[in-house]
Amino acid sequence: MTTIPISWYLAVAAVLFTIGAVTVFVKRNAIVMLLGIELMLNAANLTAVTFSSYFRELAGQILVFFVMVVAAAEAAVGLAIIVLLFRHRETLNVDEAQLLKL
Amino acid sequence: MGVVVEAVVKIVIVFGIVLTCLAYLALFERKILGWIQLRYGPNRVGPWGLLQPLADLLKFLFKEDVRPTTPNPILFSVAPILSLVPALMTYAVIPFGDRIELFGREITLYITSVNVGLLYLFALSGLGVYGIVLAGWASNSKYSLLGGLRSAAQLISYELTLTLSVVGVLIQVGSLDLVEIVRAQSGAYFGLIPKWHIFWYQPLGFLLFFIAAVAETNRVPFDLPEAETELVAGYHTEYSATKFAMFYVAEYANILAVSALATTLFLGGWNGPGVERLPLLGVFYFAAKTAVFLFIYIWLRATLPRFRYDQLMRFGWKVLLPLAFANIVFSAAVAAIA
Amino acid sequence: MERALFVIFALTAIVAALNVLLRRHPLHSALALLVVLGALTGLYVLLGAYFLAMIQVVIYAGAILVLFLFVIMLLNIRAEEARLERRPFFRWLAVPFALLLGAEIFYLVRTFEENPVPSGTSVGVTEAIGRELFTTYLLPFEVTSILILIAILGAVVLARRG
Amino acid sequence: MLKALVLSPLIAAGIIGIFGRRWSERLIAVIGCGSVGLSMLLAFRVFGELWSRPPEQRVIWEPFFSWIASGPLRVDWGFHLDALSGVYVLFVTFVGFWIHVFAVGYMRGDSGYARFFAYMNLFMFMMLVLVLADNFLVMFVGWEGVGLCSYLLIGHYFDRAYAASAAKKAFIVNRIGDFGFALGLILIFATFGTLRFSEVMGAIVARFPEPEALGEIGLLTTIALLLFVGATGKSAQIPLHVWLPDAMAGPTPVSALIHAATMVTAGVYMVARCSELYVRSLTALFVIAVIGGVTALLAATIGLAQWNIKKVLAYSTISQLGYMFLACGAGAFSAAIFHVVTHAFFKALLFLGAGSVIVALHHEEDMRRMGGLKRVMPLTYGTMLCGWLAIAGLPPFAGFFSKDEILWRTWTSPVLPEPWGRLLWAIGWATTILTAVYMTRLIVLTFEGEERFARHAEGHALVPRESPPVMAIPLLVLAVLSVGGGWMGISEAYTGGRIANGFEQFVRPALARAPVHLDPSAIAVEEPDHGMELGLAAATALAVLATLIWARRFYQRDPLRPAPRLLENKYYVDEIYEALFVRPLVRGSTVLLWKVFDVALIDGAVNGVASAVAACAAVLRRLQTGLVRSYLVMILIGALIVLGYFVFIGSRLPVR
Repeated sequence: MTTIPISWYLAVAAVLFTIGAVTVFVKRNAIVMLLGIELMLNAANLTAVTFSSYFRELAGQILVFFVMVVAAAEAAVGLAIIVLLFRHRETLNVDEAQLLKL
Repeated sequence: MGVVVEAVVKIVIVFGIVLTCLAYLALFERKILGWIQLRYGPNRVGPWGLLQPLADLLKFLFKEDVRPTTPNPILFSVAPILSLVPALMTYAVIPFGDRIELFGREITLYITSVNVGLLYLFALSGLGVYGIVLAGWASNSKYSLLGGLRSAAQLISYELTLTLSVVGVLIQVGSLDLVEIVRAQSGAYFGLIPKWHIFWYQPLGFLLFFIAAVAETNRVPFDLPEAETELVAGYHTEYSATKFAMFYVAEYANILAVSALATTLFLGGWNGPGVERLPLLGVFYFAAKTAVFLFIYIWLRATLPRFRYDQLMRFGWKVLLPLAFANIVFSAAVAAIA
Repeated sequence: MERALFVIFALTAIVAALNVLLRRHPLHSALALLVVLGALTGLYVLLGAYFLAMIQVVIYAGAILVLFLFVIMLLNIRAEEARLERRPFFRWLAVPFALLLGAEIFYLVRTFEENPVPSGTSVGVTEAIGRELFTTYLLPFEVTSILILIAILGAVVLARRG
Repeated sequence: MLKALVLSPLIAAGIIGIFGRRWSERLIAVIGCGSVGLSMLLAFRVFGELWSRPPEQRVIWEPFFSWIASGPLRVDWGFHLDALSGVYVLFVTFVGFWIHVFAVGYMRGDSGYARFFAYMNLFMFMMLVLVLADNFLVMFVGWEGVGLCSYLLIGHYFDRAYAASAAKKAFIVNRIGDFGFALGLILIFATFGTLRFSEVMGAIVARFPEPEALGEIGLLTTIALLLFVGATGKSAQIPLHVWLPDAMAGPTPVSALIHAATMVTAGVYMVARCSELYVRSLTALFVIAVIGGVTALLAATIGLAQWNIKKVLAYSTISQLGYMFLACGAGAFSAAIFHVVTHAFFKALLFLGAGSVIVALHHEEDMRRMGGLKRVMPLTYGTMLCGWLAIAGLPPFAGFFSKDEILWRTWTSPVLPEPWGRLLWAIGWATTILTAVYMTRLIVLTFEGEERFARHAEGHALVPRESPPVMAIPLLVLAVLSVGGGWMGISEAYTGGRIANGFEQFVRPALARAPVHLDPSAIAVEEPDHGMELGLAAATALAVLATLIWARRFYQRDPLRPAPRLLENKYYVDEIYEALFVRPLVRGSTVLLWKVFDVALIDGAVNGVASAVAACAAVLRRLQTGLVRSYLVMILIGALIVLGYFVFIGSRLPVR
């Protein structure tokens, strides 16, 4: 059985994070932007778990646990806002939700 | 290599038995419904209708597969699979019996024993939603969509109770491993009352688990997602032939799995008199206890009317969930005192 | 064997992640994210974090993503228009991004190549995590529970006002 | 057992406070009285246990839980029962129980019935904490707690302005005293590093063998005087006595329980508890004795001129408390405690009797509209007579023995400088006579002469009638004790030294004795002059008897005889305080704090910051495009900066 270098995991995480970031930046649909954020969080989780296993230290996994909880909270509130936005503006395009600007 | 062979053999055996059981569970249900309603039930194919499942199978396989016009034909096909697979994966961790000696080697009567077994089951039950939701969405039909949405809301709501009702058992046993949980229930107090969790501190947990399980499997009186009076047949309105059969099998697989789980968690699993000497007897006990649950399922279906949707939600969030929390507090108190 | 599994999971994750980005229908993006989550679960198992792997499925797949699907279906959102972006600004931004990613991976591979993850470790035992959570990290844990409560209230209030 | 004793009223208070609003009065009464009754039974039991032990072992200590552990400060909750607290617990629960029973009848039909009993039970809890505390801080909790309950109960009729302001007054005046008490606490901790009574007193005994002389303001004197400031506040001594008469705005059982029998004696208790401290500061003792004596006299004179029946009793309470402090100042702590006990009996009786009258007259408290009640309320009248004779100090009623003890100890005090002992004795003696006069006035105005209340006021008939048994039985019980309660502490002079003073014998181990070694020749004090004591007592008794007879005639002739304006207006103390403290404070707050400090400084700063922010925002708002993704870019730039810092400047990843 061969083992897997830590850098592989980290590279995967980096790629996932980048894709998530690009999703957030490029997409205009609020829901998909939230999905991109989830992707970024997951990439960060992967690095945390990797280092946790690597250093045989639980703190990383605990961090992931908290990240998941925060993500759940974020999704709940974010989606509620999105539903509200949709009801008022009939669109999810974030570029059109700019009533608060000057 | 022997380990792999053993595992493969066990998987094949288990799934063979389970699938057969599922087929006959359908017959069992129709028969009992018939008897309860003073009818005969299926009795034409084979003696007492025993070959009826086979006939049904053939019918499902050879019927025309009607497809609605949908923008997502792939999702439409994937949905039943997504529904069936998690249901069948459940059986990987359910302990049907203890270990036995066979061909000079020790063989465990379960496919695997994982130290996060219970979490695995909850993960699977969480995945089961997808099949239904996607089926509802991909059908491109109002009834299906509403059925799917209802189902998603219902499953999420009752999954909480389902999970929390088990925490009491976890506190008592101190392990997520299903085999450990069963082992903890062996023996009896005063040589009379078995150490099953339903008798020892968890009767409320058991009740909550069972109610939530009925809701999780979309059965009467919680079968809102497929309420025929409102939604034709809910999320599988547009399905026919093999794909419909998959949903059909998935439903029965879930019922069987949940019954087996209830047996494992609360009724002592394979435990019973004489199991220490003859471990194979445990499988029989396990099957018998599970059958009781199956009967109750069908009995409920024949007896109870359906909830209204708001009643369903109120019941889940305002009655079951607080009770589940109370049960956890109670269990923790018991654990702290004992 | 392990490497093969890793490659499968990693490729699945990346391809699915690309799907999240490139699909035009939010529902497809969400489903692609589901696949990413599944693949990540596999990676977690490979890393020995069984508890997190299961929690990942229960929380992310079983709750968060279902919520997304729910909203997408509830609002009955259609696919967005084909054009991705009008502003050249973002296209220009892509270059440093790509460079950054490349540099990062290069740096990682050079620094950690000889440092394999110890195989077969299981630091992620449920019991150990539970103990840590309720001793060392008790305060953050409780604070998180308050956070969740606030989120629930916020969601309820927001959803009700409409 | 002590825990159960203390916690029983607290639990009842919690239950009644939470659920009581929906319950029937009967249930609330049963729980409220039952919990106090349980405390009383437990108090009898622990007291019996204490009694059965040899005198030097009469201490029961029960640790409860660890409260504060912060650096050198370690405070635990523990309950300490010795002879002193034993006596207190006994009479507090006993009198408290009977007042609770009385309140069942008195409060009938009151809209705040549950609230009232919850607070009363809370008060019992706080009082027991105060008395049973084994350290200063827990005592302080009880000390503040009774103050709080007092506030809540005085303000029971919070919809009436005078009750609300009376409650506030009580609270604020008490705070002034408590401030001194808290300072004393801090000084004790700074000096001795502990707050446990036993340790502090032990340290005092070990480190300060010699008392600080008169006029010397040393460490002990400072502590003692600071603590005494707290005592003046709680026990309503001059100059902090002003709250007690106003506190009569509360229901009468409250007045009986808090402002006569228990809470106000907390100051005496504290001084007695710290007797080791006080006997080592002759200055403090002198101050206490003078303040006690002056308070006793002045309050008695004011009592002569009041028309409100409860206010007369309130000033009488202040006056009697003055006696107790006089005794403390004379170094006769056991005499002070003895008077606390007898006073609790007869003052509770008088208040409850007054309450009975007030109920009968539909909450009329002005004695000018009473009179002639002895015909309709014979039982109340009879019991009130017992209280009257007891407080006036006629033998063999309870007040005689305790008051006489105090006077005699003052006369022979080894700690007061010459001729202050005699002088204070004279003040006390004069107060005794005045007490007899104003109490006679009260009895005559209330019960005798013709009826001055309107039988058909405002359209409805007013027919006063005797109170129901639930109110009458407490009166009877307390009347019996007012008659016979003094016999437990009969001075040995009456038996020619053959039978020792039982009460003093019991309490003495818990108290410090006046520092006899001060003056080696003062051994003579141990050789008491029985003849002299008996002579003085007889003279006092005869004088009191003569006064009673004269005063009765005097007031029967003209009950509504006006009193000097100066007395009726309580020496204008309230007005002086108003002019000296309240008005300058209000003006200072208005001019300096509000107009200068608040409006100009704080508001100015806040508004300035706000306008500065607005100015900055006017520039910065150009960044607010309203586009979510432009914000994202900013986040990204920020993240890159942070990352860059760690990559190029900050520490690198540790690699194993």
